[in-house]
Amino acid sequence: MPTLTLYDAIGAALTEEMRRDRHVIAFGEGIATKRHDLVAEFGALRVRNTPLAEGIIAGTAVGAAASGLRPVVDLLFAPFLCYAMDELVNSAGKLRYMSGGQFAFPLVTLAMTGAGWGVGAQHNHNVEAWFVHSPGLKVVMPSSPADAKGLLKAAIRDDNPVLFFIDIGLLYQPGDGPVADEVVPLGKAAIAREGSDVTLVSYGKTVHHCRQAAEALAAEGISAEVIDLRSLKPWDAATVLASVEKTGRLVVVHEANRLCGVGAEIAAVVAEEAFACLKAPIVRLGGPDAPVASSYPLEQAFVPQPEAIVAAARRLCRRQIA
Amino acid sequence: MPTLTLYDAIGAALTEEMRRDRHVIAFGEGIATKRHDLVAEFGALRVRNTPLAEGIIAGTAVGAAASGLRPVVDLLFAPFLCYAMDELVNSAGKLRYMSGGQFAFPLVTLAMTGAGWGVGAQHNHNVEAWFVHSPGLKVVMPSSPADAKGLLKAAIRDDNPVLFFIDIGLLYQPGDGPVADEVVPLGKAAIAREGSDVTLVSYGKTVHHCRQAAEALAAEGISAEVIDLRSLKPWDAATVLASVEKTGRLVVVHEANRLCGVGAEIAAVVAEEAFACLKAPIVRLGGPDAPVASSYPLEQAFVPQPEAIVAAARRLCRRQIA
Amino acid sequence: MTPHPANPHEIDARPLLEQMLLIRAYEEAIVAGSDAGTIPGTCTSVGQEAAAVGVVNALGADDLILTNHRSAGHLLARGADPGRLLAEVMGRRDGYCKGRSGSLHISVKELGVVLTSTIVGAELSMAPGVALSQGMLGRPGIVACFFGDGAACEGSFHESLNLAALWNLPILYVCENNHWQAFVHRREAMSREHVSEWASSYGIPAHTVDGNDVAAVLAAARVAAEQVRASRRPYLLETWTYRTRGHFEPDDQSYVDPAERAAWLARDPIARCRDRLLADGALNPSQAAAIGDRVATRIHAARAFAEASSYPAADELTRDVYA
Amino acid sequence: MTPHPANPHEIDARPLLEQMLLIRAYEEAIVAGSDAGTIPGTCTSVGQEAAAVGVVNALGADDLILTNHRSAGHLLARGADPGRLLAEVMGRRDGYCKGRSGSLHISVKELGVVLTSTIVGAELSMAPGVALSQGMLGRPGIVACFFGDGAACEGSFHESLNLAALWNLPILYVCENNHWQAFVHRREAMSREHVSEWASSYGIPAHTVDGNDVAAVLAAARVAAEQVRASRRPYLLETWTYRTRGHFEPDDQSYVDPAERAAWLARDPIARCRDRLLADGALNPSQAAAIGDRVATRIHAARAFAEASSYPAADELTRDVYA
Ligand SMILES: Cc1ncc(C[n+]2csc(CCOP(=O)(O)OP(=O)(O)O)c2C)c(N)n1
Ligand SMILES: Cc1ncc(C[n+]2csc(CCOP(=O)(O)OP(=O)(O)O)c2C)c(N)n1
Ligand SMILES: [Mg+2]
Ligand SMILES: [Mg+2]
Repeated sequence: MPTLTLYDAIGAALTEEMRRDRHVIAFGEGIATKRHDLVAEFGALRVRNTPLAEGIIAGTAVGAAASGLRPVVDLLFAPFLCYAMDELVNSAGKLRYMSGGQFAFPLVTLAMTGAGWGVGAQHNHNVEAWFVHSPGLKVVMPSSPADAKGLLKAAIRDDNPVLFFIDIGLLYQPGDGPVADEVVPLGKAAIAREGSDVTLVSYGKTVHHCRQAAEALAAEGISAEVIDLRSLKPWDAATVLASVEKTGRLVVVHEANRLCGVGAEIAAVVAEEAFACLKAPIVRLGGPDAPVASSYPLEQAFVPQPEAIVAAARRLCRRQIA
Repeated sequence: MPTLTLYDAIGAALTEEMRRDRHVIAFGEGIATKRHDLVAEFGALRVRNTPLAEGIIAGTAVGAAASGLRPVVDLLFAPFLCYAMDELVNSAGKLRYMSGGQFAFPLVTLAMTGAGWGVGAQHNHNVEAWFVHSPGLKVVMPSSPADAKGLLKAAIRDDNPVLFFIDIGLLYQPGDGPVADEVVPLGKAAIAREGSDVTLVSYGKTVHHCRQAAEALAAEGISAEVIDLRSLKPWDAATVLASVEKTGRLVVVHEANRLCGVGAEIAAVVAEEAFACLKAPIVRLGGPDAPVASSYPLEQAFVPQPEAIVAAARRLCRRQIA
Repeated sequence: MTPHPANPHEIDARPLLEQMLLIRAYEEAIVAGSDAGTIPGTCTSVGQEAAAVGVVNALGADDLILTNHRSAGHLLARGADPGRLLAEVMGRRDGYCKGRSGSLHISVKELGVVLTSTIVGAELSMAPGVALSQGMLGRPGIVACFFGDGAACEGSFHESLNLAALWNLPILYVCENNHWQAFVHRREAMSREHVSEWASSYGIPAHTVDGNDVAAVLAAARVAAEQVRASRRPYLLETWTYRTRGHFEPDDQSYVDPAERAAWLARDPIARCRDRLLADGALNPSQAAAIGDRVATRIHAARAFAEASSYPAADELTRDVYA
Repeated sequence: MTPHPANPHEIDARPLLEQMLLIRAYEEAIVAGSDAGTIPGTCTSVGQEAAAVGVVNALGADDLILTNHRSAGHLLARGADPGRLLAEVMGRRDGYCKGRSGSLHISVKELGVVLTSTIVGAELSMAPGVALSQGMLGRPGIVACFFGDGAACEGSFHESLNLAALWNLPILYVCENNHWQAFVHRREAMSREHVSEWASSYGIPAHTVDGNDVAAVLAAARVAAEQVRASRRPYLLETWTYRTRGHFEPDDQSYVDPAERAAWLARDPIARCRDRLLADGALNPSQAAAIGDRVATRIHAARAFAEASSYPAADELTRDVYA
């Protein structure tokens, strides 16, 4: 299998899907500059640079999606989505329902986020939960190049607007090459590691922190199951519940602010639907309620690290219910 | 005590605070038209109509707040906040931290939302959880005229940006008149009704649904405690936890989409911190993952109604833990 | 070569008059129902009928329309069924959007009225994408994007016009400058008198026309639409008109300058059109009465249709959210 | 009555040259550190020093500045300490923002550099509020808002200029048109050549100046600032310049037209200024060398200061989030 980065995987998915379907187009601030191989293959109309204006990029994607094209737009960094919220939330997310089903919005929005480049809170802000909370939108965030490729292919083929978040910290780390044409279905989690004592649920870069934690826990005799959500909406409640039914213990981990994050949703669903199986409190590890600092040590400290995951899992496994 | 509506209460709070502090100003699309009594008293510079452009309204508030004024801006309906997300989230919420504490942003944003007027999902979308999830912002949503007045006064005096959500359905319902000059501190919940068997936590109009449910439950011999959060960030975890420690059962209710809503946060905190006291699963009742329809029966069906709350509470109280 | 007369004097205004009367009667029925508490309030376009009818009649069947909250004129001039519209306003299942939209965001895809949004400025943000599809998928129609003077103050106006000019998108921007942005007069909101002044700075040809003269609007819109069709580039037409009722029913308009309103009421587009037709002899009083009767009959039937339509069932709450 | 000469020929450019050299040396130190992996990459303003220095030197101590990600010139010309700047870029506790900002959003309130944001267009959205405070609190200073040609494509440009014109806000808008919007050339992004063309349609006086001629920029900025001060109304000055390094270090600029870049390199603002001073006899080679030495010494000290500064402690993670 070839080795490629998540950045390459996105390029590969775009290439394959643009070959497969002439309705797929891509535009954004610099996408034609950065992905000139796409321009070379598909032409300057299907792969375009745009003015620096996220609102009209997203709005144009919404209009185009409703009328026959399948746009992929690169909005660069997640905080810039703030300029495109109306288009994504009020238009793409709602106009299908509000029109009685007259329109569909097959569009994909790419945005990077997360620690790794020390660029501060206006580039690094994990806002995926906003879109999980908003109706009519799907949300994915892969943790590997293979998943990135497969999920992007699925997202492009999906008839709904998909927010595709890219963890900056993973962008240039090489990984296993995905199989050509393999599609990773939206809404399906992956069991990254099997285990029986505690379930660690995560997505994005903290999946790797969970894996590392699981290894450390194994050395202590604690068997941790690691679930990589991959899709945040729809999210794979069945896989998570099945795991918690087995382990009785849950730690949810993500880089985004804990408050009303995806972890809150998972904890709440488990507290409702798998209550009887729980042997210990549900623990969430997430970013603090603070913007992310640019300074390297603070940026790193923002992200739940393996040690904290190990400590939380250990606490749960040692605890006896009163 | 005089009787006044929530709309009047907001006017009263603005009047008192503008009298108290000459730095308080108010602007927005039509605020000077609708609140001409404020213009009459404070002049056309302190109370102004603006162009129809939420981004610059919010941005101007941010700039003014950082440089000595205390703006209150009326952005009308919550979905219009989509046009002001950058200003609220990236500027107001982050620039204090990112600048090393050089600036403060004492500003208040008013926005209406919720069922009641049949105006559909582009006017009625409860997005308060977005701002709870975003750092640097405070969020309130009162359920009565008295709280609206007291919370708005506190919000205006607070040195942080406060998102003030107004439940449309409550706007013109008369209520007890608040005491002049009474301030309701941010971050303090109210126990709307005491009880011992189950805790019902809510905010906005569904607080009233919880009260009605509590009455119906009382008739069945179930004693429900009703907590009105009032502030969603900071939220009063101590009061909620103390109640759940007493009752052992929790139903969280709100109109906003369940997924990653404020209810998810509350459920998750309780599942972590009061786990040992829980006698039953935590139940969340919230809006579905759908835009709100304009059609009256669908609009009403979107909101958790007293009957559903009664049913959920009854289920929890009848249930024995295996 | 223009297929239609672009000279107002050569236009047969009789069908236009009938459309305007239909719009007026439809909105008056809503106002009456809203006063009576039987129909939800709406944003009416009373006083602006010529602006809608003139432009929509300049469009072809292939052309697409984006509109906003104040859309009755665009929809009816395009041929929408007043019964299905009223059913929509009343939240009934036979409405064009199954009752989910209500009055503020009615789209009728089968008539080419697409992606209506009540977010002021959203039509501007979506129009380029619709026009892009037209071009890339080889469809002949142009895109007419209706928006208000208020929408022109949103950032999306700037972003949209810049992109349309840059990408050569076939968009006929139609700004209905009705002097009001809800409860704010355009003077309190715009640094300029005319939205057309803003268009020119993108290199987009622009023109302001008397929006209360239906023949003048139609003529100007034909010129504009032909130019968009021929050049595949944007054009901005500003219809200078006035919202003579309130922003949203009910509205006592206590904030409106009575003299300004009176001056515009004296220029009512329907009265002007009818008086001119009668004066020209193109219409006689009994023909005028017959038009009035036809319109009344249609609105009556529309009300009956809408009232007979039931509310959506509870399972509609979450249907059509995802494709 | 202008307190300073507005005629470029009367301007003493020697201190301006020194400021430009300081900016260049500071950014070259960052580039070297970034290549070596010891300093994070930044958005340099190499090639644009005259645009920053010319405008900032036209401002008074009471005036406030809003800037963006490409701010080294504005900060240093305003008198910021290169050591504290470098400490900030390196994420150290002695940086102006305690290391939390890094290079992209450095504010220095004590120097009147407020609310720097790296969200392109955010400076435009915040400037009216800062100017409003100046007016309502009776402060004399005007507000200079620096932004790029890319920011001019954001909707906030339109909203900001419309409001500033409407509310008579004392804002000197300064568009540094450096031909690039990250990896996109302005030709691919703007329907017009000049941002100043857009300003005129709001009734805002606007002027484009050769941004690589520091004396010309200073002269034009004095005229502009005086006009804002006297009229209490906005003005837009466009400095026509070029980003001769990449968008963000490192950047191989493979996408840049070498001929265009070469033409602009030949117009390097520092070389032009120095050559003119030398030719005019206003500077002799040994004075020029002395300036170079002073600059080198300051940058050397700055680096030492920044490197000696420690990283913030872990408890800084959540400090200063709320007031
Ligand atoms: C983004 C947004 N802001 C505010 C509103 C509330 N609102 C609805 S219509 C309207 C006035 C719109 O003015 P204009 O664009 O001139 O259109 P008109 O109503 O005059 O036809 C306002 C403020 C809205 N729907 N969307
Ligand atoms: C809203 C937003 N979109 C995109 C970016 C990424 N970005 C940073 S600088 C830049 C280019 C800005 O161009 P311009 O405004 O001309 O300023 P310049 O960098 O040329 O000085 C871009 C696209 C951003 N920071 N913010
Ligand atoms: Mg209007
Ligand atoms: Mg630029």
